[in-house]
Amino acid sequence: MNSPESVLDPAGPQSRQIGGLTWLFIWTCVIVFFMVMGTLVGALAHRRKDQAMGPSREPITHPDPIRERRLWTTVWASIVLTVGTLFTLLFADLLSGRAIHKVSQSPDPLRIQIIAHQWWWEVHYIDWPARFGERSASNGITTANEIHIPVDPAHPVTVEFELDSHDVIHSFWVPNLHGKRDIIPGHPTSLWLQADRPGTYWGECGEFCGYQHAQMRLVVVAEPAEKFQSWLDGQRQSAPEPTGEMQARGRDVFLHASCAMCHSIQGTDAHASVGPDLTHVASRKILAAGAVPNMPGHLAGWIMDPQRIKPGTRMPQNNLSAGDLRALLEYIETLK
Amino acid sequence: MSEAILHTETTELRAPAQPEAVASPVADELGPENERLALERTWRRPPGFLGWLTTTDHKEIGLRYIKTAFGFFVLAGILALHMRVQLALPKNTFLTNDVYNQFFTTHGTAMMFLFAVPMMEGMGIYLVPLMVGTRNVSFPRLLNFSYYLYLIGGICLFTGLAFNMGPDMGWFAYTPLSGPQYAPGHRMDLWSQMVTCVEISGMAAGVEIVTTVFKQRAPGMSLNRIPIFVWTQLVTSFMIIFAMPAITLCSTMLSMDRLTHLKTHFYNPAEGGDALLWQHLFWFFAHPEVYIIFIPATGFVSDIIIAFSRRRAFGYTALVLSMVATAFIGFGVWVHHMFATPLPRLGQGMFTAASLMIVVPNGVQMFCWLATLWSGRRPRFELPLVWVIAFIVVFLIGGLSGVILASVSVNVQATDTFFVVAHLHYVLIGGAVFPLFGAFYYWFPKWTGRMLNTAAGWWHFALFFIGFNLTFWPMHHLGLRGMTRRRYTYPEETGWMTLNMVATIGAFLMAAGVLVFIVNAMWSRRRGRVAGDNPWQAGTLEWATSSPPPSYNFLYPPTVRGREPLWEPEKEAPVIVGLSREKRQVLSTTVLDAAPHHRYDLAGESIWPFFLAFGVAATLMLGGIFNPWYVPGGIAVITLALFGWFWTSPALRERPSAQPHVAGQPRLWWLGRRGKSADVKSKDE
Amino acid sequence: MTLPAALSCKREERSFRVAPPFVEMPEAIPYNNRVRPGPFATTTPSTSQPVSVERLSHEPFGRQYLINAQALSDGQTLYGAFNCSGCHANGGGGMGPPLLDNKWFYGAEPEQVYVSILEGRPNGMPSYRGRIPDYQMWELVGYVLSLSGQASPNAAAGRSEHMTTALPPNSTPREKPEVVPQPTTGPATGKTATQPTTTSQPRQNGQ
Amino acid sequence: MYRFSKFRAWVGGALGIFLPLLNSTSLSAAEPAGDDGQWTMATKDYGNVRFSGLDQINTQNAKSLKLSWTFSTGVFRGQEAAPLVVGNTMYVVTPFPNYLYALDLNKPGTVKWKYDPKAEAAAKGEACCDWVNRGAAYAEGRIFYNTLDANTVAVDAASGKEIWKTKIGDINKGETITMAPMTVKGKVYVGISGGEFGVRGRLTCVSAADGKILWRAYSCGPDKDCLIGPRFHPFYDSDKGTDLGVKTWPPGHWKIGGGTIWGFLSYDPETNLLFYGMGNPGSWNPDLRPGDNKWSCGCFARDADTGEAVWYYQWSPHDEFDHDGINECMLLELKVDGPDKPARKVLVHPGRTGYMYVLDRATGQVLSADPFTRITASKGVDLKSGRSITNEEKRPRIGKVIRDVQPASPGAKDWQPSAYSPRTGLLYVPHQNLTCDYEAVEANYIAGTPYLGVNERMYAGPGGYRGKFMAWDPVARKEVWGIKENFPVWSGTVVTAGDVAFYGTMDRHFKCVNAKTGEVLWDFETDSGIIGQPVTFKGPDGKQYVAVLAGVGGWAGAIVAGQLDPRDPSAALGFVNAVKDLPDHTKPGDKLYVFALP
Amino acid sequence: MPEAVETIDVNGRRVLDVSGLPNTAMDAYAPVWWGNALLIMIESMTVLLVVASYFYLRRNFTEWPPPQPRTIPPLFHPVPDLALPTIELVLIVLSCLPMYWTDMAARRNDEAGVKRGLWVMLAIGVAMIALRFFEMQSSHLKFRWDDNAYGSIIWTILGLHLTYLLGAAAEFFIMQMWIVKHSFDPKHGLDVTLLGGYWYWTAATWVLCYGTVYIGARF
Repeated sequence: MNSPESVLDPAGPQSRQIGGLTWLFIWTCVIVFFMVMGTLVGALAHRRKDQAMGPSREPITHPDPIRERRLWTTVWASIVLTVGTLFTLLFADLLSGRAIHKVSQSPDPLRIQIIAHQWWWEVHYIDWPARFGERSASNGITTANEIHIPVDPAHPVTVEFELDSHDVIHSFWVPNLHGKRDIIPGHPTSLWLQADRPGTYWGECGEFCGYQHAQMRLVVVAEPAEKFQSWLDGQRQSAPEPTGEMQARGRDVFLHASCAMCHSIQGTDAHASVGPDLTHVASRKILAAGAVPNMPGHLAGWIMDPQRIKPGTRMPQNNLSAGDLRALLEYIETLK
Repeated sequence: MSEAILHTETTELRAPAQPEAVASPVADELGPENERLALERTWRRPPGFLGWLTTTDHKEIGLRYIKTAFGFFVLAGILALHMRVQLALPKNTFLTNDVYNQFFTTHGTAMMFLFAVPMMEGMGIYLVPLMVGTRNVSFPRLLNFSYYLYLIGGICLFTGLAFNMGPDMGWFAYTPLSGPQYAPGHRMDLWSQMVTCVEISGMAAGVEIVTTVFKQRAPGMSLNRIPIFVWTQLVTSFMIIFAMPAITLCSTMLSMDRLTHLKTHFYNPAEGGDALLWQHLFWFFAHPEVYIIFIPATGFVSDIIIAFSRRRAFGYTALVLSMVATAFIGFGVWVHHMFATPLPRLGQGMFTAASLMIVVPNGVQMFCWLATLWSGRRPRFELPLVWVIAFIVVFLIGGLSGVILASVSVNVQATDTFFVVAHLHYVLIGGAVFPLFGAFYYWFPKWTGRMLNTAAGWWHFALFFIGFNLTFWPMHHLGLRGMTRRRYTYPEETGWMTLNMVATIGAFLMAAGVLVFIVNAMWSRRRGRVAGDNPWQAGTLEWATSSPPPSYNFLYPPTVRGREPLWEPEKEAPVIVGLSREKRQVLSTTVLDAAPHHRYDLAGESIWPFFLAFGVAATLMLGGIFNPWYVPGGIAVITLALFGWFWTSPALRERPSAQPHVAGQPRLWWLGRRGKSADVKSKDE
Repeated sequence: MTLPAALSCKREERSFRVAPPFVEMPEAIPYNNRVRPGPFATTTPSTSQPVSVERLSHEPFGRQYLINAQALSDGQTLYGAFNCSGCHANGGGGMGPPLLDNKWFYGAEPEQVYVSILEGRPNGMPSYRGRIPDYQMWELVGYVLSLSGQASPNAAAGRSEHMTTALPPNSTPREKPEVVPQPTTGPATGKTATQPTTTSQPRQNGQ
Repeated sequence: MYRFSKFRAWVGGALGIFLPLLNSTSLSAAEPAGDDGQWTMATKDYGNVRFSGLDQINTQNAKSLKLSWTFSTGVFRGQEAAPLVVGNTMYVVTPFPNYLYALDLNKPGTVKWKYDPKAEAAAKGEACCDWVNRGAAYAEGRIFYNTLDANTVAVDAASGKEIWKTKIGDINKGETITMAPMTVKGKVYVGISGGEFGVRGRLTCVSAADGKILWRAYSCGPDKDCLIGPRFHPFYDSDKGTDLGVKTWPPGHWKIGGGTIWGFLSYDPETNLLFYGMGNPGSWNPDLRPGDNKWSCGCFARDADTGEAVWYYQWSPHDEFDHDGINECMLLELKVDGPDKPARKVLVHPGRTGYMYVLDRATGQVLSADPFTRITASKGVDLKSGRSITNEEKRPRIGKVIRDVQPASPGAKDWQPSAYSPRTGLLYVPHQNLTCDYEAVEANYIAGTPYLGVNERMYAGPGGYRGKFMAWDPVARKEVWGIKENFPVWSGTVVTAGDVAFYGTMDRHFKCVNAKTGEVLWDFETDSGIIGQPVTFKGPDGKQYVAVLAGVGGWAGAIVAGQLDPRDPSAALGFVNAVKDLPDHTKPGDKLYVFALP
Repeated sequence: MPEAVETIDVNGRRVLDVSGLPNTAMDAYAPVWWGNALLIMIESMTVLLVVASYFYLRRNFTEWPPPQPRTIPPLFHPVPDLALPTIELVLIVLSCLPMYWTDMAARRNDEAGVKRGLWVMLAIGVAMIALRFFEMQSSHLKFRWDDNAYGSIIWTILGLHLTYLLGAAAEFFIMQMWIVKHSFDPKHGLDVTLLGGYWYWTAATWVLCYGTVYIGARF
């Protein structure tokens, strides 16, 4: 019953705040629950000593006023207790909201633009602290469904996600790191988070968005700054030139079949942007927004019959000859 | 329209006014038996299919509401079972994503719009006139109309599903996903028109109940003596009146956005529309909707607790005021459904506070129930009470998870996950279905004259209670572990399988429980133990008449001297005489004190309401789905029906009835009777 | 009320997967048009295309798309994604001819439109052979025809979540298609004058 | 007076080119020193001034202008070309299929020969805004012009024989050519069109002798490709740095970055510099290309021999509304510093952005930038940083219609060239008053298909008129007079020493106006709307003639030329909405009109 | 004043004899009044929500109303024409007077007065509908409903109010028919007073809608 994506397994200051708050709420609720249950059992089972409360079935139309007053005192006390508890909870919520807001402010964040599509995540790194390289438009990277963020206890890096959607409402959610943020067309928004321990955190689309809402996942890889740096540098490279004949043929297949109508690979003539950028597709952990792991066999299945894996996805079925498919796979494997 | 009838009536109406002859105590020589026969003739609905179609009897229509709503409950439940099977295993292929989407949308829609609200309305329609001691609701034809509109709406939804036209964008149909571009075909059109139909019907029922409660209470039943269930219905009806315009408006806007030739831009962000407008309007309706469902259920709870603890309610005023407070605050918390959307933080804080505040009146209610139980006589564990106790347990969990969700920070983690699914089922099943089953066991004898089988009832309870908790408790965990709602599949590595499997097993237990109940009800209505008038020795007026009640409800409508009239030590409250036996006449009282004010003639059977319901539904369905040019034609039909309705509604002053009843039933009575008796063969013959 | 519902089966069907058979595209056919969108092609891989014969089995091949809401909606998406809208705008035309009207240079039968997309046309329409899977081409055909009201108005796409442009396909009056020759260089009046003419008698209609 | 003839074609390029050029430079400074009466390049002169020294037609007699003869080209598409007059021959380039006619002026209108470059028909689908051609250039007895399918041809002026044909671009990638080439010293400079297709803009220098490509200067990409070297000294800091053509784009995007060159080039023989503007960056939708998108939408000064960049100024960094920077750069000497100070060598550019830029020709410093039309798209030009100030309220966003953006995509003024009269000291600027609703949408790059990502609908700005012919005083920096026209004034203009200016309208009027007062002296109704460039020349009979091609089309007239459907306001990239009623006013045309005094 | 009498009947039961009570009631004493009032509440809620939507959508525009690019020449700040709606406003406000007289006549059981009043009101209702027909043209409103969200919401507001007018006119008509065909009776007297309430409400709603659509657009 171990689950990798849990709200109660926080990995960043924001989610830790929320996690703590959640526990506070849960325990308060547990206590309240048992108090009420105790009262309920008492109400049903306690012995009625009073004369007027005897075993008769006669209805009580004029209850004993003294008893009533005593009961009222209890009820009032409970109400006061309830209100007090609620105020405490409200206060705790406001405090944690403020705390989250505070840790979310950073003058020099790693800014990542996320464009949610039916049904995948387009990821652009648009700005970053200076130490991760020159800050220019051309130094940014474009990837899909996989976000790498640095973990640096010495100089924590706050990540600002700029969220937008160009089709329907999606919701960006990485349970281990922060709560959801709905991405509503016409209402671009942003979300700040931070990871303070390395790990691989799964994310989901939180708002129902159509046929493949279920398979619109993303993965956030939090890694030490050096690793992140090398990942970033790697992603900044163009795709390598094919080395063998097979790979060259694979690239030809990519460029000349329908692939290049939707996908781009930096360094080649494919610049389409309907589908994910595939320049470094082989370095990613998942395919098709988490529908299948990124392994050659799955990749082949995905290319040939995506509608079986993810019915309704925009990726069309293809039918490549065995040789072409093999060549294509071999080429794609080089796109680290 | 029958010329003959109109003609004769015209001449008669022009006759000089005479003092009206009514049954007076002096004229009542034959006593109750004569009264009974006369009332029977006046109030019984005409026989045959037309009689069935045109009935205005609140009991008949109320029961129809209940049965229909229960039918939709079962259908929607079957859809839920399919969904649970699909989710039992990761990467399951039992349902395709398309079918799954249609199923969960139809499930949610049917449960919210076709089951929960109409069920509560049905209970109110059946019980409120009885509880306030009158013979029928104020506008009986409106009742007929609202039922058929509801029925047609519901049938359309499920017919659509059967024909691959089930809505598939979730029961809150967020735009732009439900808009013209992303929801091709007519699936969402059908949904929004269905919603409009059902909500119009709901508003009609709301008007009905408010007027009945305000104007037709038994003399002496001042506002502070109204049974709590009637209060809940009153408050609910007001909520309906204020909340439902929002959904009819926003679903109409959605239809207009989608509809050929109209294609407006309310939700098109490019042309200045706003997807958030939908959310605001929808939740402005849909949050109060939860209370529309829940508050009547608290009425069941209160009345059952009162009956079983055998004492008058502890904190009657507190109960009523907290209910009213809930209703008010319920209109101010809709934004907590939208905490994850980009809204200003300050606003979110205020809505958090409001959402937490709503705990207070609910807490007060809970304390009052507990205090009533505590200070009443030791209760016998009959099934109604057992369900209510289960309600307290389950609803408390739902309420507390609601407290968790009221916090913005926690909400953004938990919203749109299975945690919310768990919460809303705990609140809605716990808060409404548990009391409802209690109410079924409690009032079944009133409806049928027979008790439900207790052994089967216990099985039902055990299966349902255990099944319910097995199904929905794990969902809290699933939600916190990242399982978002509305997903038709999930990968294995998420580790969600075990809990899902448990939930699926629970769902089948619940289904088995419901099955037991259905069998029990079928069996008991004919073969159950005969109940007698008041099997629970309860104190409210519905138990003052026979079980099941006669068509005229009370031979002599009661007056009231206290809050639990049947428990009042002074049993000798006077009964009412002097209402016309020949017309469907009821006593109208004043709003606050329920002092007798005047006699009020109710309308009789007519085909026009059905015709109108059909016209409205056809206009909405054809004009709102296929082509707006159907609308003018539909309006013509609607106008015609309204004219017919108006033309045949009763005049206040009618010709004195010289003879006790009209000889010979006019051939075209169904075009509209003025509430006069038809010549129906009485039972004795 | 059940009547429209009964009619809905085909319209509302959502079938995403194209059933086999796959057909080998005969590469021997010479291109009608040397403009082929996408990266420059030196060789053509031997792709074969999933063909949509059995996608829906109610109507004859090719016409099934005109009555299926999902196919028409997909067609709308593809029309934008493959830049059809760049030349034909939202039906009003631009670099390419308008698609809203009743004039068709190469025929308005679904098969003819299909060939236009597949092979291109000599006056600038590129050939999408091998670039777009066959069934998606048919979806495009359906959408393109729906622009002039040729598709079932109940299945055709409604307004998109964009700027108001032309009437959406579900509101477009059904045009009667008419095949007209393309006015390559001739005047709009129909007179085809390709020979240069000179007048030395000045016609004075100004001052 | 230097006069070309086929017998003297052997005279070297340098000499042959220089003389008209000397004319223009001297003209711009002082009294017109007469005119040879020829029209050897579309721009008339290297300075893009379009001033003719002929003065037979003047404000007094203009009203009696009569149609002299006409010629029908047989190509009913947008006629944007300027006819060339060399000696006794007039050369007319038609829209696709880009026929070149040589007409004998001795026997008015007779065809000497016709040359058909056999341009590829498929190019028609790759041309954004009709199949236009903006004219040819003459040098050394050869006519140079570009065909739509991205070839440059050299045709023997006498015989009509093709001398060479060089492929400049690939229509498979959406590369076409509509511009008129310019020849300087034995070199032919050719740009490329296709900013709507995400091509990589460049200026190609072709040897006039044999058609060999000498160098290419790209408008985006690494400095090496853009021929940016040690000589490059832009005035403003934002243009300094290495490889800005790469760094101001998202990775790899410069390969499809646009910055095409399809307007008129200017040349300053004193400094041997070429000046030209670059078009819009690839994909109209600005969201897809964060950054300044160098070197698109700007102006380069390059060495005419080597192509080395000398300075650069960007009219609209990170262009948001397809405000191409290709409008002509007029090389003038103006007393911008004050009446007492010496005249300064400036470059005047009536920008699509709606500002009249006056730049120092040597450094690229912006001396002034004044709005000459209503502007909501930006809030002015910051002279300190040289950047235009964005109006955040009108910033395009995906999925949101931004309303009332003026100037619309065709800009306050599009390609239609202005003229300058040194006699009046005024600029004559045909332009339009269009605003638009603009919605960015997702765009997909597929080579050979449009790369736009915008829904647009244009409409007339406040006032309701869509076009204007305006006289602008570049020294006083204000409008002197203006004539409002119902439709955009999409034709070029010419001003003469007779103090008259000519322009045509899309609703078929060819007008002659008093250059000083703006009074309309003469108005002739043609067969079709006019979007061409009027020229004036001295015929073999010594009379002054005025010629213009009438045939509506181009972007503005696409609704007529392409028979587009006015029900779709976004047709023709949104222009159709602005000129929905154009089909009621004109039909396509193919005619050359030549006028003269009786 | 008749009232219910508590007495003992012949069978010796305590009874409340209500036979002396009238069987007519006016205003809030009548159940129908409540039905009418509640329906008006529902509709008021609808109108308020539509108006709220109007202002909500307004936030999405920098100019309101936005420029109208469809016409030639295009319109900038194309506020809807004031003339017709103002006539409507004056007419509907003034018409409350004859409605009031009719209302009073009904209370007096003055059949002739009611008839006269209903004819006038029917004429006014039809006139309002006719005016609305001319008003609901793109040439007056400057926008079609499918131009943008502004067009959609103003058409919806006007259309919604039109349905109220249609309903009122239909009621005037049927009421008049009844009174002509049969005779006046207290039930229909009550109906006429309720119709009066409805009409006042319709007028008030128009003031709100007018203020929103016509005046609101000018600020």
